[in-house]
Amino acid sequence: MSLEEKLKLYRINPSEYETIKDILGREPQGVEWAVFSALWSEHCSYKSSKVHLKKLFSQSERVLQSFGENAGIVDLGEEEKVAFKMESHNHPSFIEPYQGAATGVGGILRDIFTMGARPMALANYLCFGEPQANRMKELVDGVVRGIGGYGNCVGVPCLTGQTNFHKSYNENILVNAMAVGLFTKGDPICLSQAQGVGNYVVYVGAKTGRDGVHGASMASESFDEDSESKRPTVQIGDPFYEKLLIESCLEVMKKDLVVAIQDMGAAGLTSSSFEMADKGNVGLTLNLDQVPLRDETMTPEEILLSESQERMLLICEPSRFEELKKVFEYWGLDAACVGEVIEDPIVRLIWKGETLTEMSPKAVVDNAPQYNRPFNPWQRKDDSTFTNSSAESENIEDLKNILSRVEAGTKEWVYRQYDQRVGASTARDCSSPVGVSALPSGRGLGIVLGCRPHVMRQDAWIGGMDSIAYPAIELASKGFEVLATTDCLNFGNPEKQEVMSEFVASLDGMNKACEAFVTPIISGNVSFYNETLDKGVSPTPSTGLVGLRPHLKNLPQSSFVKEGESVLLITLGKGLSSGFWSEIQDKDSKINFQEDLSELATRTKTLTQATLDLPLSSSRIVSSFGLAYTLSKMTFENGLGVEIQFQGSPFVEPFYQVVISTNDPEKWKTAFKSEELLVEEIGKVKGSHFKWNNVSFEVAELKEIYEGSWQKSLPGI
Amino acid sequence: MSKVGVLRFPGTNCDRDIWKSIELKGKTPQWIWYEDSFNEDDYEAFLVPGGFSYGDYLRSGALAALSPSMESLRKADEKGKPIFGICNGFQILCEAGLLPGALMRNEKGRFIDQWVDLELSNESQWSPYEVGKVYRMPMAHADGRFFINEEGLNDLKANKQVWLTYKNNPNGSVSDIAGVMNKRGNVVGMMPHPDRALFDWMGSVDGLQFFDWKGEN
Amino acid sequence: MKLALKILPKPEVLDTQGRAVQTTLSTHGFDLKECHVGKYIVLEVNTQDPAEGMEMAKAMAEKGLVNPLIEYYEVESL
Amino acid sequence: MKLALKILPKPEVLDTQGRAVQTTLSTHGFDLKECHVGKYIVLEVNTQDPAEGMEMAKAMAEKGLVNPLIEYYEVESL
Ligand SMILES: Nc1ncnc2c1ncn2[C@@H]1O[C@H](COP(=O)(O)OP(=O)(O)O)[C@@H](O)[C@H]1O
Ligand SMILES: [Mg+2]
Repeated sequence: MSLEEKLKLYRINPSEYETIKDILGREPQGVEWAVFSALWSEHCSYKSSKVHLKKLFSQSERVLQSFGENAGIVDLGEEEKVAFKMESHNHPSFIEPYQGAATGVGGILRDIFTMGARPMALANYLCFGEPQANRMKELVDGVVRGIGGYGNCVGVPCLTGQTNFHKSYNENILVNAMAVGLFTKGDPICLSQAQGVGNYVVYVGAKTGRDGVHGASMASESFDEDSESKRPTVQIGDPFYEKLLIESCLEVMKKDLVVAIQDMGAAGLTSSSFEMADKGNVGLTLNLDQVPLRDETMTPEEILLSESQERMLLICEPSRFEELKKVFEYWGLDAACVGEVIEDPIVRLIWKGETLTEMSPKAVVDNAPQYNRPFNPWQRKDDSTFTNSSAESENIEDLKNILSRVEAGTKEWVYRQYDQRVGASTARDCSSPVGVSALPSGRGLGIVLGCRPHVMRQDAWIGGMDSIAYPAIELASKGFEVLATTDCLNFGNPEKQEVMSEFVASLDGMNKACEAFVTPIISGNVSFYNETLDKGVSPTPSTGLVGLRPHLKNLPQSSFVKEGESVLLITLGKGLSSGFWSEIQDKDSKINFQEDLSELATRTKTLTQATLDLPLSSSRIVSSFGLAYTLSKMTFENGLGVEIQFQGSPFVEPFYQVVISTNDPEKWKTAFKSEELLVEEIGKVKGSHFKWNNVSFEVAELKEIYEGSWQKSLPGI
Repeated sequence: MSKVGVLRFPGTNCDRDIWKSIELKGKTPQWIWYEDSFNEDDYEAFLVPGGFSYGDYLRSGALAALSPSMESLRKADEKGKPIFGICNGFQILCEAGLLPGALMRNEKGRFIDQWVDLELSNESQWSPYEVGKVYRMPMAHADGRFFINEEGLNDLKANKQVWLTYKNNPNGSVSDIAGVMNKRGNVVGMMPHPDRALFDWMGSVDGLQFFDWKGEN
Repeated sequence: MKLALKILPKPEVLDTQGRAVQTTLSTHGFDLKECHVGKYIVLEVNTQDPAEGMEMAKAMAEKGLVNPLIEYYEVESL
Repeated sequence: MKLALKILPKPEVLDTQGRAVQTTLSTHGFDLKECHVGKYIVLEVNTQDPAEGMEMAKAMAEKGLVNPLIEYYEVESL
């Protein structure tokens, strides 16, 4: 193979090749190519994003573990902690939707229980193309079945999600999965630093096959016409095996039998072994011939790069090995000793007694390339003349057209296929804007996902800010104090200046909002190269926010519950977007957000406290498609109508307002000085009609449209 | 006080939920691992929890039904001990022949998580006992379509072995059957989850009534 | 030697998978009079004797690979 | 005429069902060198011509009954 071909196969560019030669003092040989290819891939090295990620707000009093480990950890007090993280599986899901999405769920769960936390909740953020686009029905069906197939089987409930549709995802769907795990009293936190010279390196879980060889470097490239021929063997997830792995790993951790542990994710054994050695400042020997194989003809290189699922690498003291092995045997899994911790800080790869190479993990990991790719300073698109009164008049009759669209209609088809209650701790399922799990202490843990791609398309900075502020306010509207955030930054090709500019701008928007709302980003994932044939996806920095509520009493509903109650509109900020409906109609995009974020955050805190203290039946943030759409959704569940008097556009989208219903509006109105919160009474829960000023619709009719939108757009699935 | 045996198989995932349900009723649960035979007299009653034993591979419940613990459970049945299978536990009891019929893929071919109303059709040895009363709780399964051939169905009805029926059949089960019992009424099984309807914050407390049995100490 | 079990839903059982496949195929212009979806299980046993292999396959089917309430089967030697 | 598709996971792809079935059978004294679980789909098509029937079955397999990324198949005429 010529050098050029080699560089192409291993996706190493010429300047990186020069660095490799400097590190080694010679040409790379044999498996060294594979090691560099894997560890220096965008996916493993974050080479295009690291300089920017370093700036993220990532600490608070509650944060026990931030970036750098498999997942971040937050202290909830009362001897409870949660670990959580979000990850993308976009390319594999586009190739094979069922397995791609399923293994995405499997991977994120391993990140959580590797730390010693028992997985307690899942969430998923999905972006599909237009329903009529090529393969789209198959993709929607496969992805949702895959997520359900895996999550249901391992027994972790799905508590929330978001499903978007837009043409920019026609050739590149996004599948992001988030997992949350719980530590209760006495559960140890386990890390991935290899330690203790002479300790065993132990391989547990499924046998290694050729699955996904070269997968990590593939995820670091755009799709092109010959992607087809580059396809690695599809990784198959086995949730049954994962369940056994969860139980056995948690047991050995609790019995204190492991010194360090790391799942084998992208770039499999290579990245887990090098990272464990690097973090622990020690070396490892790895006898590749002792790795349990599914196919005995595999080469050392394939073993190093395999992305077979449901495997873990751990470090164990020799004297505890038999006990550890017994635990795995009880659960029907094998544990094989494949190496040893050594003092020399090198990873020695051995094949049938022969040393293939010795490499310093520090040299490989710390010298991974870092690019400060060119970007432009962001020009905000704010139009200060754009206010609710200047907004183009909208026709309330359009409400029916909006409700009939797949973007606005019910997503029940999706979440009905997910077990939302296994674990017997679900207080609010996917039908609620905030998923809520009951903690053993009796408190509530709230989970909500953020990022509205249509706002991102309007302005990347505001969109990034909104990815944090919007879910934070959703949590507040249910009485949750926001704790921390995870993210999954899905963008196109970072080598394009406009993509990088959007990346930097949205990260800055997110970061500012995180600081203001005090919700540090404690874990996350970057997925670049979401583009096909030169066309990139909408910039999509999805987020997952977690909040805490002191108790589950009077947790507000999200629909009207009682005839005669008052409907109040609470304004937290004055910003405004022309909105999703305007975009769908191809109208000019208008946006205006000139808020002081710290004031917005203060008002949000006031709201959180009010939802706990004041009489409250239901609450909802004014969402995409605006106030009238939001209010109409509150009528469906119980078939209770509403009469609204409101002078303003029905479908523009405020940054931010919240609607509540209460039996005691006076308490709300008198509780705040207007600079704290602006509270207006806009109507009453009444009858069986949705009445907007003088225009009236039957709730039953609107509901039918809302519930029929999925089948209308995606018939037959 | 005597113990309630909770059977666990590789892939069982509602085991801890059942444990909590039993404790909530002031009883003492104890694990029974699939590889272990046991003495049926050590336990007062048995629960087979839901989940995905063996990943639902081959047929839901089929591989678990072959476990050594199930041989002991058969002996417990011969002695008339109360045995209750929920969801995958119901599937396992059917596959093992401790309950009549089979549970097949839902009519629409998909997993369904939703709330259901169940009517108690006949009294078994397992509570509740009030025939005609309706209970609300969640269900979550892909293979919950109860099937039995015509002759078998006639027998079930004649012997009053239909335990629970759906008010709105969600999955195509014959005669809306959500739960059945054996002839003696000591073995019962149901697809929906009483273990997920125990507290107000769960949305219903009706499930609490499903963890008692006749002749309890 | 290798054998296979062909397992199909009994005629009196509603074969929902078969029905779904038939419907999908018909939207693609394939007209089927009938369609059934079952299982195909390949077993490689430790014998070369066809009769013994057949016995083993049957024993496994009866041990639980097949549920006679809803399925019937046939053994094929490969 | 009737035909059948025998669909199996590709050899290089992990067969999760086969693995679980094999393990369980082995604890019951059935020692298998290999075990794979696939699908068996019976199709009754509107033709009596074997060659045409075969073509139709293949077309259906390729239209979506078989996922070529993870499965392979064979047509059998019944
Ligand atoms: N992929 C998904 N997984 C789980 N739940 C989802 C998913 N997509 C949407 N949902 C749920 O569907 C409900 C409706 O979603 P959406 O239309 O975005 O409105 P909302 O403003 O209420 O979040 C939400 O409660 C959301 O959690
Ligand atoms: Mg939402």
